[in-house]
Amino acid sequence: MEDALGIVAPAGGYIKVEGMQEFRSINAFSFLGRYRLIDFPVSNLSNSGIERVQVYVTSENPRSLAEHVGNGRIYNINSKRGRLEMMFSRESVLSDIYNTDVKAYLDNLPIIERCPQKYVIITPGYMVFKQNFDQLLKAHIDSGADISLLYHKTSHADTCYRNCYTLELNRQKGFKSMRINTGIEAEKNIFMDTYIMTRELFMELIVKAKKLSSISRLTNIIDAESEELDIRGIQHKGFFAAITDFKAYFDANMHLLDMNIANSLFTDDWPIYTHTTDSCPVRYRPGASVKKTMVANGCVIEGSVENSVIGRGVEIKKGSVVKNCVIMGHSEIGENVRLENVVVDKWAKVKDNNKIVFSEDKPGYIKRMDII
Amino acid sequence: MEDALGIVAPAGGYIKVEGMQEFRSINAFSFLGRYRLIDFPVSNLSNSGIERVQVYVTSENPRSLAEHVGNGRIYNINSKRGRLEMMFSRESVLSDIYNTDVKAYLDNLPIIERCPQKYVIITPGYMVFKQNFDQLLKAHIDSGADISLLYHKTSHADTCYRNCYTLELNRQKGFKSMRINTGIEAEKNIFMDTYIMTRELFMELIVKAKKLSSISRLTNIIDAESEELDIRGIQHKGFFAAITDFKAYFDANMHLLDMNIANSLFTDDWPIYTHTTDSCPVRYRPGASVKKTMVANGCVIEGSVENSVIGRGVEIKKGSVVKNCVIMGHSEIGENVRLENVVVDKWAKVKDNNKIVFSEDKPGYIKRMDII
Amino acid sequence: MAKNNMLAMVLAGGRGSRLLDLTNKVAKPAVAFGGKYKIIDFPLSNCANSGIDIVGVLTQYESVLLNSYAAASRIWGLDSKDSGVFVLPPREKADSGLNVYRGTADAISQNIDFIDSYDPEYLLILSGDHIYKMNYEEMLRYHIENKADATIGVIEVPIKEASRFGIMNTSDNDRIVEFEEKPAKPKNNLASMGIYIFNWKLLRKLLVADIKKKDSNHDFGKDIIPVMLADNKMLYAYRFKGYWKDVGTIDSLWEANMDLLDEASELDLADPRWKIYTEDATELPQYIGENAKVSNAYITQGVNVEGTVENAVLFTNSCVEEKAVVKDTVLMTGAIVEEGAKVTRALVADGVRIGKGAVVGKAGSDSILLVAHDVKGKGE
Amino acid sequence: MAKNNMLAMVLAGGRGSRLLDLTNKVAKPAVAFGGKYKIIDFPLSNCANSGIDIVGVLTQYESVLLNSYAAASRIWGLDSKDSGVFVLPPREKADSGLNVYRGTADAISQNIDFIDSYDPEYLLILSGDHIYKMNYEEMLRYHIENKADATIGVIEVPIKEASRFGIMNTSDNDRIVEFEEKPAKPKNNLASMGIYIFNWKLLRKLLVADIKKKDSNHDFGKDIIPVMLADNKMLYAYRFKGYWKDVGTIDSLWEANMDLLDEASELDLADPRWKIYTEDATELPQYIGENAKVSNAYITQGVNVEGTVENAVLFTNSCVEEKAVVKDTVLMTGAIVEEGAKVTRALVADGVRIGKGAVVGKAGSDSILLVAHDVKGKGE
Repeated sequence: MEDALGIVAPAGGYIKVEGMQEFRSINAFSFLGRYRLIDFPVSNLSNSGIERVQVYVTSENPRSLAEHVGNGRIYNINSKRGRLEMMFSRESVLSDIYNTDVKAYLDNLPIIERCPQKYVIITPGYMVFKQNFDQLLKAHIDSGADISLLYHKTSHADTCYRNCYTLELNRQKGFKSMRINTGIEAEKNIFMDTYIMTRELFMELIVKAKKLSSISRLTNIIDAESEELDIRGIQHKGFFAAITDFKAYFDANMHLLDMNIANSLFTDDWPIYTHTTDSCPVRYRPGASVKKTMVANGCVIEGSVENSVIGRGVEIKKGSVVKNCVIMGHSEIGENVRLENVVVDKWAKVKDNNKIVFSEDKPGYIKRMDII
Repeated sequence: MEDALGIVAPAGGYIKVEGMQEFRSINAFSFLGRYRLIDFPVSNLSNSGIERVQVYVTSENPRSLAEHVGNGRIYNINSKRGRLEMMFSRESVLSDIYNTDVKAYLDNLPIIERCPQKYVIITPGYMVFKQNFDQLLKAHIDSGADISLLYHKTSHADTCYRNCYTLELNRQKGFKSMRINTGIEAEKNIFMDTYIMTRELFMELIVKAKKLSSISRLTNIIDAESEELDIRGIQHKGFFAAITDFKAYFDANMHLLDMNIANSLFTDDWPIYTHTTDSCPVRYRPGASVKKTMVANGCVIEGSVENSVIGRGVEIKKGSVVKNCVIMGHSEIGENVRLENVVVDKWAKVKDNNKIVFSEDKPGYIKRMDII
Repeated sequence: MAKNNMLAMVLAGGRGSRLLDLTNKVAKPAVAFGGKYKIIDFPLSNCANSGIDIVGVLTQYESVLLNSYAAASRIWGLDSKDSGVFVLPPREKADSGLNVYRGTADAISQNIDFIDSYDPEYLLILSGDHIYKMNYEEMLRYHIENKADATIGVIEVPIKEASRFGIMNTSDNDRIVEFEEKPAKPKNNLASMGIYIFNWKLLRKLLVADIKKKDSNHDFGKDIIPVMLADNKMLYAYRFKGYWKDVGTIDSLWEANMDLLDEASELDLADPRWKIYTEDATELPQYIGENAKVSNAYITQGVNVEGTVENAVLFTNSCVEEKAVVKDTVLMTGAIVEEGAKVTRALVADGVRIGKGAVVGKAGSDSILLVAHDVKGKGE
Repeated sequence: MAKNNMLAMVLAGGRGSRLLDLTNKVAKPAVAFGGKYKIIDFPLSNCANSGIDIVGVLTQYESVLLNSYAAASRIWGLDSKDSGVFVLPPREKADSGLNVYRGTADAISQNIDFIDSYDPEYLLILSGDHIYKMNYEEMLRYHIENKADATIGVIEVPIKEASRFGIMNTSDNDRIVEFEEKPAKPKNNLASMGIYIFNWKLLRKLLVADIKKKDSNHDFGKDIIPVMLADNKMLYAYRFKGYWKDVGTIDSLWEANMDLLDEASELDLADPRWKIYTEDATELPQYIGENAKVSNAYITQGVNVEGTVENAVLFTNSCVEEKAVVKDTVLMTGAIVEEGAKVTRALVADGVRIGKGAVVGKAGSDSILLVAHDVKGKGE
């Protein structure tokens, strides 16, 4: 592996997942029953042989994230030769627009400066995809570019990838421009918020960005410097989800209930690591009926479940029907409940005989620890 | 071991260690060359068989503390049956007086509530002593008291233990009152900020404290409730230092250069655990002269050192004289330097031929990463 | 060790030959159980939960998988500073060649140096192949309160079955007066669980004496305990209440798995206060497919069900394809039941493939069918 | 394994009998070195720093301390998910009894099942008793670039000493054409370091064939390499530059320790980019007392010096009392030199006490004195 520092970027202030985000930062979101979003970028880095990783924390309460990632042992990061660090920054109290990624990096500049690695690989904590960064870095070095940007070509930019940036490239994959996705055109290159460059150039750019404006982000300075630098796009293939709003979160879970899609993201040679909670297997009681559903360990199921994602330690009692739902860990669904197109956050409790039905287009949300 | 939750309390806003505290919270202070202050309370708890520990974090940048304590493995805390958690709280931006221990506990009340333990043992992160909490808890239970407070009897309250509370007790060791040490009398019981009570009562008290006043601390509510409750003192014997100001920090290091005192604090049956950095042994070059000094691994010494504490990876070059100093990790003392009664913080660099001499009463301080 | 001064030694050398093909490549303690566990997870998790820091695991037979597994102390949180699970196979010494362990006591005797290096006050001896949840710290408290020289874990068995066990005959207060191995006419119903707490200093003396005895079996039950009783030492029986099972045969292993479907069973693996820890599989959550029928089952992570599952326990990465039917059966790790196959009253071993349309086992059979080799599908 | 697809096996079965009393209770790889290290820390730290996740340690002789030590994977950071140090002593199998390893190749052959369970592309074979710092990932890169079947680590030795080593005769580009064990008339100066990278699939075939050969020594140097050369396989020599020492004797062990006082030595244990990891002692920092004189010394944590130390290496918890003089000497772990005693040109073994006023060793002696037993003080 070439010598690179892995940086898991903080989510920008413009990304808002209504509801869920009140309780934790996006990268700590539970995903597909047993994962958290952070597991994807860190597993990608570790599998690529990158073992010095900085995770930038923006949430006011990083307790659960800190406990989840620990010192990186769960990601097979060697704690002696490698290092996984949580990077904190003083949040601006004036306004959220000042809390940019550039500010977070600047707050920790002396540490970035002290790292011995030649390159940085910056990848977000709020996107789900599989990527071998070792290959990507080699491609970057071979190309001779100053900066390489990873993008995903889509024909759904009109309905998906809100709040993402789109990338305009020339025929040589050279950078032309970067704009927030307008949703007008369907065919677009979605920027995956993933950058490769030298650590030297990275430090230079964040200092420049700050000078440009107090609220400029890394994307802004890339755009501003595009004339001076050789910036190129590299295309990503395979599953890609950007959790930039609530609907995107819901959809990403639902899409992966197609096992053909799931099996392309989770392959034997590319483990996606996560924290174990030592839950016991799932108990299906007589009378249970389950179809097209992923169930994490520790659940007790007596009702009917269809086309859903069930987190760890969830209880679904008899007579209940759960359809097109994401039920997060340790929630309890009482008897004869009907849930459709709902995301139930952790430790919530839905009482007997309750009926909560939303449409697929606008799924509902039940708050963490709520009792309804 | 009886069933208890260990709480390492945050330092009160009234405790100020000039200089050093700008760079980290008190409990992350380097101590005696290779320890951090947090090592003492957590080792005490772990050795007592208490393996569910909450460390309250008040600093804005808990990165180094988080990395140091990790998940408690270094303290021999079993990560499956036990748990060491960093507890964060939203700091009040209005004024530091609102950032009380009570506020920190209230911010995390749902988690404290969910803990299954019957008792809490609250002990500070800014005092150095050895204590078997298992014995203490048994004594507490046997006594039938509602709350037990640990205190240290001293005849130096006039010169030491500034900012500490003193405890007035009746003949039965019953609580009479608690006041900030005035420094007028020499003979006093110094409260060691260590409490034992049921978790139930603890939660009750912090809720009451908040009602009493927005700025009241746990000590205030104890004082206010002393008529209603059976509160007793338990005397601690052995080495005790309270790092409540800069001089106290300096003195505590110096006192432990007497090996009789050090050997009473560090005993084979009561390991004080800390994080290893895998430094190599110390290299004493020809010409070095060292006396009455503790030296952590990784140093290279060519000069003269006397009555000092030398942290990890420090370099002291030839011709230099270091006397009555605390040199923290990775600092570099150039050639022909003279240092007396100085605390040199981490990664600092004292250039050749410099002379920095302070008096024993008012030791000097050289900032972290400073070059002078 | 600062915590309770007790070191545990787990006897995990058993081959378990009555488990037939299941123990061809792994020792009995490494046999899988309950979807995601291995049998040795039980004593090791019990140790971790009981505040024991140092555990020696005495292995012998075909131990490469067991050795690697048990040495991964992190699984049970026993990887913190001053903790550890140490695998102790027989070894060559300065004064002796490479010898197998001659008996339970000999296994400890050959590791006196290991135990001494921790200088424990108490030694806990456990068996590596029983399924149960037990707090050894409470047993130690009982041992200390009785000022006992040794304490032996016992379980009450029906008196008519007592002649299958080692029986402790006790006086008042459960002090042990006699030990009888499989007595023809049992006088008591307290069966030894093979769990002992000894004061190490005393046991050490007895072991050193026992090594030299030519006629000794070097066994705790047959040699050490009788010597202690003859010597009028204070031995107490510690009564254990709860689920305890020695899964020595295919039938009993199948039964123990099926017990997990019994709501009344005392073995509660879901209890958050006493978890059983095991190696975490890096796998997706279990997936129950579009046409699947799952009822009364115990299924773990990484499993894929497209067919029908009824009254069954499915281990990690096992798979039931479309139109296949799995009933009254245990599918061990990675076992695959292909399209349209039918498995009844069977225990399907690790990685075994039941081919398309094959029919295996039958309802109402006397004993459980062990399927240890691939079964060809129809027309294969 | 995702990282470089190479698994390492460390041969750590050596008794090291030329180290005399030092290896009475521990195998050579567990012998202490350089104040705080054990010899085996070097290959294991090299593995960790080279991005190798899975390391098998083949032990045999008196391995309880070595087994427990090496199994504590956390020391080298090899305790993360999917990583581990696995101790592999000889074991009893379904089809064979308990046998010692008959040679270096046999030790690997007996653990083919272990290696197969990780399915590596490359196998790295190391010796557990050499002191050196080496990046095996660079060696692997060299192996891959050469499209080699095997790559052997070599070090240039003075040609007149070459007859003490296994010598690789090479053609251009360092391709190996011949291997000579201790040749009387060496043709080359490239000595084998006992470090091999093999393509596992090929090696596996060769080992399976070798097991059956009756006249084989089951040794890499004597059997496997010659077979590969005869078969015209692509074998390359990988030249290592830097410090490398086989500490086979008391004199060479003492020397290697003293090398740490040599500013010109290439063995830099302080380099933060390639640390050697070892068990952390829960001890105070070293304390140099009021009347101590310490000059030209290498001293670690937990040491207490009240007397005079000159040109010496002091291991963890060793102690030099008042008026004692320690010169040109290595004090191993916990060695104590009492008041007024004098130790010169010696290597004092673990825990040995030199009594008050005793005089041990002398300046200018031909060889280094090993002090393996307590020395009585004057008048004791």
